[in-house]
Amino acid sequence: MTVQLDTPIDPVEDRKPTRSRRRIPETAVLAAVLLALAIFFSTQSQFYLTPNNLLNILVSASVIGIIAAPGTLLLVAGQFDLSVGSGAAFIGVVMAWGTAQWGIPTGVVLAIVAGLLIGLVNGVAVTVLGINALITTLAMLAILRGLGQVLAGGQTLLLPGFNDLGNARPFFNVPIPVLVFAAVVIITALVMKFTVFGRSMYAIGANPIAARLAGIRTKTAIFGGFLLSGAAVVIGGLILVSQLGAASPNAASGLELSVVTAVILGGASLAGGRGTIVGTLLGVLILGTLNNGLTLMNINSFWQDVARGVLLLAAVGFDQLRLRLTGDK
Amino acid sequence: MTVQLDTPIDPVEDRKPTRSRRRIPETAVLAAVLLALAIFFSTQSQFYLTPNNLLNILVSASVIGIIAAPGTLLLVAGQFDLSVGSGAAFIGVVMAWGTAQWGIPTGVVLAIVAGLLIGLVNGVAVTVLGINALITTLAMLAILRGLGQVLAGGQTLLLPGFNDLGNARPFFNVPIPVLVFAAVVIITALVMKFTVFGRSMYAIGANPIAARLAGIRTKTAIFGGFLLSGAAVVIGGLILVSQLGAASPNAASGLELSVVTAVILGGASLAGGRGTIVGTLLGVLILGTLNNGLTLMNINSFWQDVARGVLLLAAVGFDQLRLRLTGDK
Amino acid sequence: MSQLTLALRDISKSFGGVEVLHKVNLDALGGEVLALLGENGAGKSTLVKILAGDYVPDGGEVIVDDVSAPSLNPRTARKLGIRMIHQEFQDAGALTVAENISLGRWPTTGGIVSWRNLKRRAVDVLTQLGVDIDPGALVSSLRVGERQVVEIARALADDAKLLILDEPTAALSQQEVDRLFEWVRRLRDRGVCVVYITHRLDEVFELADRVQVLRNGNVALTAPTSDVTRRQLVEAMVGRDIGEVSRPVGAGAGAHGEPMITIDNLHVDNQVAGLSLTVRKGEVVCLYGKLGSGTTQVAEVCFGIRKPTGGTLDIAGTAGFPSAPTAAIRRGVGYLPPDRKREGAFMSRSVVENLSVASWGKLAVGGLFITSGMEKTAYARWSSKLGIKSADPANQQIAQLSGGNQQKVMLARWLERSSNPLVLVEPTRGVDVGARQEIYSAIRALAAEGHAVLVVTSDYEEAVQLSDRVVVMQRGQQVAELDGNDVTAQNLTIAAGG
Amino acid sequence: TTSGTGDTGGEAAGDGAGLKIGYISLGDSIPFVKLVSDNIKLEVEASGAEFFFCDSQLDAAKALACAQTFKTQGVDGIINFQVDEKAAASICAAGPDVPVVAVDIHQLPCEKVFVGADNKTAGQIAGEALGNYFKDNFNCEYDAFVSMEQPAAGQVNLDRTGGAVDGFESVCGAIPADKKRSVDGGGTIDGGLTSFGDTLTALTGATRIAVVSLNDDMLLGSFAAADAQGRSDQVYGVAQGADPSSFDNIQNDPNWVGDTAYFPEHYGELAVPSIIALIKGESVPANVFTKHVFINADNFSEYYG
Ligand SMILES: Nc1ncnc2c1ncn2[C@@H]1O[C@H](COP(=O)(O)OP(=O)(O)OP(=O)(O)O)[C@@H](O)[C@H]1O
Ligand SMILES: Nc1ncnc2c1ncn2[C@@H]1O[C@H](COP(=O)(O)OP(=O)(O)OP(=O)(O)O)[C@@H](O)[C@H]1O
Ligand SMILES: [Mg+2]
Ligand SMILES: [Mg+2]
Repeated sequence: MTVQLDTPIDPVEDRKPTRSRRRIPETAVLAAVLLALAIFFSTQSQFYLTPNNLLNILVSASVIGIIAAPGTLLLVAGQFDLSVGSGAAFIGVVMAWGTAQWGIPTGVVLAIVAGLLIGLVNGVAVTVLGINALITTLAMLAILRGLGQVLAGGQTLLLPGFNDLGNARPFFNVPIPVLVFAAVVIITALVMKFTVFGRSMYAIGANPIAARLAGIRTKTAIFGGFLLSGAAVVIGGLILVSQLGAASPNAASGLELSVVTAVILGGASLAGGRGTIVGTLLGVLILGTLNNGLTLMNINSFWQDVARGVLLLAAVGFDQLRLRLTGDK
Repeated sequence: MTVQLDTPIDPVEDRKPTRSRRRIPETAVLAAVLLALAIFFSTQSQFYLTPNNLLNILVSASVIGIIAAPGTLLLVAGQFDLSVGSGAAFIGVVMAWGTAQWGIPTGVVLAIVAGLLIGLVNGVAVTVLGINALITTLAMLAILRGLGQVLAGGQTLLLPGFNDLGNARPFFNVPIPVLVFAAVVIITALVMKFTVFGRSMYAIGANPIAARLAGIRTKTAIFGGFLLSGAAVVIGGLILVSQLGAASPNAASGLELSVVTAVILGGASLAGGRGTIVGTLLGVLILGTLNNGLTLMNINSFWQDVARGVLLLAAVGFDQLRLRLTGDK
Repeated sequence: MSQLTLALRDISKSFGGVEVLHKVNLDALGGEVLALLGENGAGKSTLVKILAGDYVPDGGEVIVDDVSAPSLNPRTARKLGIRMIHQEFQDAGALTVAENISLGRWPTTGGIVSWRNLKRRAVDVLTQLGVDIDPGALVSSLRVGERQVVEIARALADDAKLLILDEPTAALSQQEVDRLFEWVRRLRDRGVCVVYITHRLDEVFELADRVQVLRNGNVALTAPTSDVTRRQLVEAMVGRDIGEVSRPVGAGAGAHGEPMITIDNLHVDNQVAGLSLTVRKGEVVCLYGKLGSGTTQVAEVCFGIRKPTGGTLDIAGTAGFPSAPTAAIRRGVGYLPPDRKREGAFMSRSVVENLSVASWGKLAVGGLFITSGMEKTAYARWSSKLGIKSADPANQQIAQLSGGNQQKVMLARWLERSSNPLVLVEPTRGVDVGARQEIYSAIRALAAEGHAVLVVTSDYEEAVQLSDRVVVMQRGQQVAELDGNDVTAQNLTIAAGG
Repeated sequence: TTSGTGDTGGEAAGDGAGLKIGYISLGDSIPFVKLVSDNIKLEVEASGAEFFFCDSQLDAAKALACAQTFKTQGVDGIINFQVDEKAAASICAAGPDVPVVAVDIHQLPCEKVFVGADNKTAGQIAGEALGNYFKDNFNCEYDAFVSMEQPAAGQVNLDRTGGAVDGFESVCGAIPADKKRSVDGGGTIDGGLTSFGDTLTALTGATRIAVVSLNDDMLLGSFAAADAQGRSDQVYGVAQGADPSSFDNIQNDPNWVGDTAYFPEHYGELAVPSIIALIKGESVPANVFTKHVFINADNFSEYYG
């Protein structure tokens, strides 16, 4: 039972008084990294700091961000959902396919049902059947990719007349995806901090046995987490399909890895019990800024891969440095 | 500290007595799953059970299997290496590029150096800098993919005259990759079971803090794990490039996920401390058989994805069933 | 407040075909403290886990208020007002002290978790327990004793009707024990039923109204405390007579060998201020002090886990602080950590592996190759000496041993390595009376063979029964050094500040 | 090298001075695309224009972000080589209101000029050539017909491999369902190796196997698989692209029947003058096709000397 995944090989670290740790919170370091990146890119490209570009970053980050919110909740409880990428594509295909037959409202209803079904199946497999979340959701990833292809006949399906969700700018010229992103982040942050459900997820992640013995309905809570992830996939999938006006069963490939990267970059621990939405938000924005900034700098896409990797390492390494400096090692 | 990742939301599992568990070992169930798949596929295709096809399965599985061996060792210690896929492609490119300039021997030397460097960098980042293994190796994945592309100029490089490693059949008509696969599996199994290093990896995974206090050089051991992973990537990458007679920087994409799936399917725990090479071997063979059998059945590739996912779930679900039946739940 | 009556009837429970409880009865009545005693592995924890709905019994009945409750689980048990402090901590290290205290029953207003109330509740209960623990600190940053206090605080912060305490005092200082007892008595007087498991017999007479002894999964004795003597209890537990509390034969006598640990003017942050101490070959020195007095830090410095801020250390003639555990081990030091679960045991690994892990390098052929046969040999060397009970040591996970047996394996780990000097922190934590004597004799025997042993303990009787010499610490200061006949329970408690 | 492309006779170097030209790549990790990208970059820079690059990595959503970025950067014209024809409308709407040259994949409604291959036609040429080979040598008798595909490439996949099937059928007649296999090789050389290797097993006993492939990499992988099973003389294939990695096989391997060349390394010479002309408001033809030439051992030196 005394196991941790990504842990301190060095026990001394754990004895550091919490106080000194909290003096520079993890999120402050991430914010500093984000700021440093922003300053760097603004010296490299005159366009980086324009309001339009910053909005672009937010828009591009919104689908990842929306899905990363319940992703954080799940990881905090020691669970994963790797089916989100193919899930979002599948939702899009269901929406376009349903719309083609019965119109937009039915399409949306079908998409919602599909998303909740995904959450349900993942949840049942993990909590009722007791199958490892990684295997469950990797299997689901393959299944949904395949089903999406089958439903779409391997083609991209057009979805006309459903552009507003992805493109309308109802307030202050801010596009709906960004507003939804903000809303999801705020709601999830509140849920995680101020609800029994949210706190239960932390407790489950920190020690599933203790949580169960404390009378927490661990299975129900985790089930809820997968359902929320399914719900976020619906929102993300619909935004994506609305932005593109078309649904491709190949869309959003690799999204699951971006989500996991953002969440972990944001300070959540694979071993559960640690992580915040603010951290994840910063993680999402750092990744978004990296992609955008490197493109603005006109860098060859191969070198972009290299730069992305190096900067990711640097960001986390910087955080480790903070731990050493503030810790009394 | 009392945390487990993919574990028992239901602690009852932990209480199940060892004895009755061992009556049906995990690996026996996996072997049964493999057998069931084999029987199923042999009823579906007359070619499945032919010696040639079985060899095919082994050959196709060999690169994954060779890399999954140290992958098991790492996971048992609670660590990951997700850079193996792009690593293998990169090794191939280095080999082809080096060979084009200075001939095969130099190419091989360069490939070996590159692989050990990969292991070294991963190891340093994880043990010295203390960066989470998942982030480190995800970053490395991007870096190596990018560097491979740069080195190959985005093209597939031909590698003539280096076919033997991948294709020669020195004994009993068995191709070298299968022999290497067998050797790596046997050696790793022995290392894990009968060496202080192997045992240390289990101990580190089970409780990193206790391991350190028991005098195990945890960092050195984990470092060694990453180096071995780098070495396996060299072998896998060279076999791949030899089989193909060409090196593509895009090769082996997704290999890391296949490896993780096989290892976890084989019974290793993401939380470390549990897992065997025999289990991993069965996991690799189950995945290989699935791919091969579904192709033999001439199933549409979309439905293949679906079937792969469903069968993966079924295999793990079956194992859970065993736990319930034998456990005194 | 309504009282709760729980009864267990003919309870049996098996693990892997081995029955560990045989038709056991137990009555828990409101307004009474029931002490549950027994040797390590007798089945005490298993029995109370059934009471708390954690384990499902294989046979028998759980009767709640005269009604059979067939499906008791942690949740329903909780609803009934059953609270349990587990022998193996079940806390959430990644969360704060305050949250651990309210784990599973966060104070809410209108469905919203109130962090203010959460904190207030924590501050309240911690002050009442008289401990200085920051409610905002992460539990993983606490020392083992502090974690024990948090576990207790969790159970006390709640209005329990049945409170089960499984060896709650194993890691506590006398002062904390006193406060705990005060609280327990108050709860009892309010009608709460308390089931109390301990290996400390004086606690039984201090606290319990009734006592029940388990031996090998059977009830060996049930009686009002006033009707039994210590001797009867011990006999019921162990099945034989055990000698009186006494100073070890030959303690402090004669000249000892050369110094193996020499600490001079040690400072560690603000936790240890100017400690000096020498442990020689053939000598057992106890470093005695209450929780938080700095004794553990001294041990950690000797083992290279903690960096000192001043002073010198000499180990076996080589000066210098070890930089890491590996360095300390190379210099011969063996270290038994205070927190078995976190720092000692590999819970998912086998018993023999846990025992031999520190000696792999020694046991292995060429320092590299090892078989489980070699590990079994190592196990065999210690199992009978220390009385380790394991059904299948080569395959059984150590998690499946009783707490006391786990502790013996931890100790054997360093005995097997024949480390010299040995630094043992709370070596008999959770060990039963009989086995404790076995461990003491084993340690004395090692000393007689020329080992130097430093025992860090918060148990004055341990100091009395084990040491040649005792150094007493209080609030980081060295306050007394006692030897010979001056080592008495009374002198020790006075020196340590009550 | 000899140009296999029509000379558009358009703008000369230097004409792009002061212009900003954005280019959305389909995914530089694909060898074919990389050649296109390199040539476009070369030509843009040679023209004196400023080059803005954005890689959409086979993902329409990323292409959308590219278009938005180009809007921010104020490009004067876009060369768009983005994966999904059906997402084009949204991408057009997200980008700046500037002329667009589509490469290989239509980008309606904002596409002013289409440059490059007609994937379907190119596929047909390859399929037809393979059909002719079978007709000439085996009287159109074959044991199996395998199409090596990459469903993840969407429409491009359907057009290229669909065209190849059509082309083959136009010579040898409809392919019976029990002889036909569509195999997902993931578009990569190792994907081709594994999936074709398994397919070969399923085709035990077949000695004349026709293979059409979406690209060179998967056919390279397929041939390697056949080699490994000692069946390289039973497999006859055509691919599309004529990437440098296929040159050796085209010239020396009799079973590698040939390749439809797209001359990706000349795409820039067509696309860049078009976009510059469009930006300057000059009129240009709506379609600038590359020649689709079937390259085999006989005519190889004519095109790649
Ligand atoms: N999960 C388990 N699996 C197998 N055996 C177990 C398990 N838990 C306990 N046992 C066995 O049941 C017996 C009783 O254990 P229990 O923990 O109840 O003892 P205890 O009386 O609490 O001892 P201690 O004083 O050492 O805490 C022991 O032999 C132990 O090895
Ligand atoms: N009646 C007795 N017969 C035999 N031995 C006894 C008796 N009473 C006490 N002892 C011995 O004295 C030791 C201390 O007894 P005591 O009851 O004080 O233990 P304790 O309070 O549980 O120990 P501690 O408080 O030090 O943990 C026991 O370990 C036991 O060996
Ligand atoms: Mg117990
Ligand atoms: Mg006592």
